[in-house]
Amino acid sequence: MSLLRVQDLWVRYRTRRGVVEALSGVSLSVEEGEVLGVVGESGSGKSTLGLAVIRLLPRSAEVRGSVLLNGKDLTSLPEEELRRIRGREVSMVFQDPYSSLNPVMRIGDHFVELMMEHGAAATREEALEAAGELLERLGVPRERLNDYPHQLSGGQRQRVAIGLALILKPRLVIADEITTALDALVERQIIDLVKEVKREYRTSMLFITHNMGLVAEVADRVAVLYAGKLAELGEVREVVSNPLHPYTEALLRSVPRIGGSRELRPIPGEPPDMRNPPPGCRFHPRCPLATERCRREEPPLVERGGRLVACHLRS
Amino acid sequence: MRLPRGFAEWGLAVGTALVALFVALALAGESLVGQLAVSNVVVVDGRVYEVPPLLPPGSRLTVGGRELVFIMGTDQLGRDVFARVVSGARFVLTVALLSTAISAALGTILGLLSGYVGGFLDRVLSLVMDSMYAFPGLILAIAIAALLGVGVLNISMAIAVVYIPSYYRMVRGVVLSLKSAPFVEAAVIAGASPWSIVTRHILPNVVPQIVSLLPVSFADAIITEAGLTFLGLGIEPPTPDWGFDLNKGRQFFLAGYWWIGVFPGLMIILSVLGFLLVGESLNELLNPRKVEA
Amino acid sequence: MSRATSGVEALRVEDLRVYYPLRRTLEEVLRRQQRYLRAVDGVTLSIPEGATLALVGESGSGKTTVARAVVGLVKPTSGRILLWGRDVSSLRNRELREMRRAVQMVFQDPSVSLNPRMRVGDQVKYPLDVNGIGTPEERRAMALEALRTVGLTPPEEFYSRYPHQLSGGQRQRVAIARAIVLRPKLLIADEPISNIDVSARAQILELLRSLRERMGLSMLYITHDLSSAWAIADSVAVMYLGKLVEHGPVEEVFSDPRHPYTKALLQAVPSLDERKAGGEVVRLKGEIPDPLNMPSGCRLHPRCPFATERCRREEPPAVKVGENHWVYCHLFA
Amino acid sequence: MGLKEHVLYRLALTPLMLLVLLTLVFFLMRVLPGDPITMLEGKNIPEEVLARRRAELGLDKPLHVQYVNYLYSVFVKLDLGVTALERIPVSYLIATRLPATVDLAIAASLVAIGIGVAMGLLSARYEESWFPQFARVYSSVVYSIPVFYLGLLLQVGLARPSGLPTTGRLSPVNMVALDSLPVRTGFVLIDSLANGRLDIAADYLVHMLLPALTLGIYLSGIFTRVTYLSVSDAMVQDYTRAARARGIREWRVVTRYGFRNALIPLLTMAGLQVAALLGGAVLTETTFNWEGVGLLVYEGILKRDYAIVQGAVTVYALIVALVSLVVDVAYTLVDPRVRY
Repeated sequence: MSLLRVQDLWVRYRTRRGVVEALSGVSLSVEEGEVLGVVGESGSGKSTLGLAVIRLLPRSAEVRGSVLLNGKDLTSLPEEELRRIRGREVSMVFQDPYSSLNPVMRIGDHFVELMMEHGAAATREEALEAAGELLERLGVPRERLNDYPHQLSGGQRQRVAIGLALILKPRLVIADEITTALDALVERQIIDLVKEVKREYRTSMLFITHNMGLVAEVADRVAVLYAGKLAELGEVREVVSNPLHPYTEALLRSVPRIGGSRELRPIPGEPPDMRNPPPGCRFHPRCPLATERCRREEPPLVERGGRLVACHLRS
Repeated sequence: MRLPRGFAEWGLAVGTALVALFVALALAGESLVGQLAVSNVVVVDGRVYEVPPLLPPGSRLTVGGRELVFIMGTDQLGRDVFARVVSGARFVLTVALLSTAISAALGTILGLLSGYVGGFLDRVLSLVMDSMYAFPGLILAIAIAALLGVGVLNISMAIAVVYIPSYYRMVRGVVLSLKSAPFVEAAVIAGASPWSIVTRHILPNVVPQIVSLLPVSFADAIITEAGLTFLGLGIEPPTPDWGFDLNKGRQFFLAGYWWIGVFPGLMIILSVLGFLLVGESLNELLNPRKVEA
Repeated sequence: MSRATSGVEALRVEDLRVYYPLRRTLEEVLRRQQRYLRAVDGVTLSIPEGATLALVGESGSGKTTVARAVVGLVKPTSGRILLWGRDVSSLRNRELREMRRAVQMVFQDPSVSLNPRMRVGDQVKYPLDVNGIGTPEERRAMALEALRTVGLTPPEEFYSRYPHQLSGGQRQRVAIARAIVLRPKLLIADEPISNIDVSARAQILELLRSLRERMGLSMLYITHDLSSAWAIADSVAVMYLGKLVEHGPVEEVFSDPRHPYTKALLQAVPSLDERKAGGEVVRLKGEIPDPLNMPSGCRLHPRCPFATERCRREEPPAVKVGENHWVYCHLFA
Repeated sequence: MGLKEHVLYRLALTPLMLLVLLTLVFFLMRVLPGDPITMLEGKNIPEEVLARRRAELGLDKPLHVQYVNYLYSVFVKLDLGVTALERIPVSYLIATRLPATVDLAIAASLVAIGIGVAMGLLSARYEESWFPQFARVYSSVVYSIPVFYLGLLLQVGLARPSGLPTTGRLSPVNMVALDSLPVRTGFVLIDSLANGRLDIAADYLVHMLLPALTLGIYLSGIFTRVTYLSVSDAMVQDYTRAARARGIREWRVVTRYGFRNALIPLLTMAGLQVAALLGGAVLTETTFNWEGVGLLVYEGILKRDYAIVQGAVTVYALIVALVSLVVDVAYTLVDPRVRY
């Protein structure tokens, strides 16, 4: 049984300017000890997916489908039971380390609160001891426990956020663009850290990013989202070296590779307006290979050589 | 038509209705109720009748074959409370309009100057404005109103002085943040003159903020006006005015003649509420606070 | 891909320093002391006419301050800025205005670099208005032309829209149209793709590149994204804490980086390819220090795995390591 | 700058602010028509009497001399002058009246903060219930009620049925008794308790109930509104979402993440409400005949007694400066990021 199983997940937001279809029937799974990369541009629904799994979507969101964690459906769990699962069985690291820690609480108190709330520590001292130990392994000096978030650098804050997500040893960690707000060298440090965590803790992860290169470095499998739908899903190495979906291919080619060709091959056009997504294949207005059929019919998600792809040209 | 949803839409609906009512009263109220607002004398077919004072609400009086109804009763001088309440809208709304216009205009000009020119001028103006802002405005208004004496313009000026700093601070703040905004810097790089930058880039972005402050400061002006006239300042009897009538009614309150004061007070509340609701709802509808998607 | 250049320098920055005075404490006031934030501390670089220089560095490196000094938004504390051989500080009135007009800038975030209450077309037309170029009809026609040039077609349709009705990529195109409408000769692009969506990034880069060809622009391209520098620049200069650490032709610097900082930066880029075996791995310790507590000697020394006693004491000199390739590091001296 | 330097800086700014306000009031009162003598004794007093009285008060000198003299006496001699008619030192008058206003202001603040914080917290906690809407309607309606009207309504609705006193600070008996107490600070509560007169203290509290409620409810509108807005602002921040993702209990999220961070804007607002509080106090004191500085300044203005008005303005300015200093220091307690 998969650790996480997302089945036919639909999410819509009601906004003043209309209904936005953020996710339209996405299904995927994360196995024990596996890192699943989720790649897409803004508006693809990748962050919505992360928030839907841990059920933190804004109230304006309508959710259909199921999210099974270890067989329990999180979408229908009572609030109090869900609360006990959050942090202990599934945790999340957010994009901006500058705003994801409570500015008026010391680092140590974040850990104490979390551990006492979940009964993982009996005393303050016990919690601080465990937190100090973990932080040192994550490259943050123990003394930082006494500091407030603003006294830490961005990289240290993100390490703390990762520490908070790991300390209760959850089965699944959702990482939502965790390096986007960081500078290049700090980003590298965090990537290295994530790889190390993956090796040492064997934690399963939903690794959300817009950067294919990042996924190639840390993930085992990758799910490519386009306009709220799954375009392609498979082993990272295979997807990167031999993309099946034209969108995946275009995305890979649009980023210049240092040392490679200096020619730029942008994806033409604009991402779709999700209040009114295009009919048929959602990528067809930007796809160089689109046919009449792509304009009319939605392509089904089919298996091709151990991979899933939603494209008429591949079925 | 659908029913309004949420606080903002309901607020806008109720507020607009109230504002419309009071604007209508201010424009036409006096002509609707005639002389009874300022005197207790009714003339029917050339004959003069005096209305007795302190009639309770709902009293009926037959004079010269005509039946008069005093739905809000009569005051200590026999004047129709309803008529006074209805025609009282004009004075207070005029004062609120005038004072808001004066404070908005002066505050904006000073704020623009201070924010854009900066330097010593900014320091001095800021010190003066901040001192006034922190100081109890009502006391300043009382002092000015007491010194200037009665009259629409005088009381308006007294109130305006209190609210100039609010506009000044807001405008100055916006100008300071706009001054370093990339689109203003782009204009500088393109070679734009300060005048062009102020008129084409800064003012158009300041105006909406001023406009959003207007209804609420209008509501504040009504309250302040009522406070001043309640203290007997700025108004000359027998001009109908809610604050003034409330003060007169106050002496009869505990004696049981509650209607003289209660109705003008209600009018103050409803008119303030109207403008307040319009202002707050509009702000919320036009600048929805971000909801993370 | 080095393109032919006329030998004239479009831009030359000589020993540029930009210091910001810090708010003084009471003690400092009494002692008549003044501390400075040294945002740019002695930077020299040049762009041959028609060439593109990528200025790369992390946040806090001072790269944006260099750009702002070049366009005149900040006053240099010392040093010279020469445009086509002429010192900007020696120019007056008309000459200065004309020189400024020839240098335009594209900002980082198109959602704040456009006036939210001005129609897109009017924003593009605005530089023409303030410079009194042509008749109103001609200006409108030129603005429409600029919109067409940046790929916003049909331009008439985009002319009357407001920025919030456009996507991030489209807004950046508007900002580019506004920058080119005066037909500048030098374009400063300050992180033009870092605040827009992935799929629009390559579009904007491609647009900048085609404009450069079509209009014969010289360009200062500022970025923290090395792969975009690779795609667009002829040469690259790397900054750290207000100083240059290395500069040279893009191919050479990226294939054979010399400075430890440049190496670390290049190795930090997430890669689609499996990490190649061999080659030394350079990882820097810690993070950029607070610029108010600038390290002595070489500014990288507290983080550099190769730092020696000398690095702590002495500022590294410029060392020539190849044709037009310089590195500021004691390891090569 | 350190905290100490900031405090010094603020203190240095206070005289400047005072100067601005005094200058404003001074010229307003002199430039505009009317003066205390004609106000007090009518317009028909003989010319030479008028001249003599004016000379006594220094009003015969040129305006700029009066101005300089006035500033000299305030800033250098620390003397607020005497009243025009009875020639009572203004500082004495204010000293006897100030405790009443301070008591009223503190009590009203407690009422306002209590109502505001409770409403704001409940709204944030039960965001999906009817309560937030109720709190918003409450705050708008309360904001719209003129404080004197509220006072009258409470007098009729609450005091008449329950027999609570509607005017004054003490029953006449206790007024006399208070004067004969050995320990005097001017603060009735302190004095009566220090002298073991619990009955006087109780009498005072009973008298204060209505004015404090009036002023407190009036201010609770804006407190409710700002608490609600700042708490719900903090509730949509990343750190709040992150806390929920960690499974922190909702009440804890509301208090330690929402409210704790809302304290920062709340403090700013509270500091600015001092002006509204003192202004509202004038009307409240008038309504309830509560003999504080508000009533004093109101009478001073009507009598055009320059000295009283200027003296009161000085005291108000000092209070405002003191409060903003306290607010600044409180920032460092509430927000660890603030370092002056």
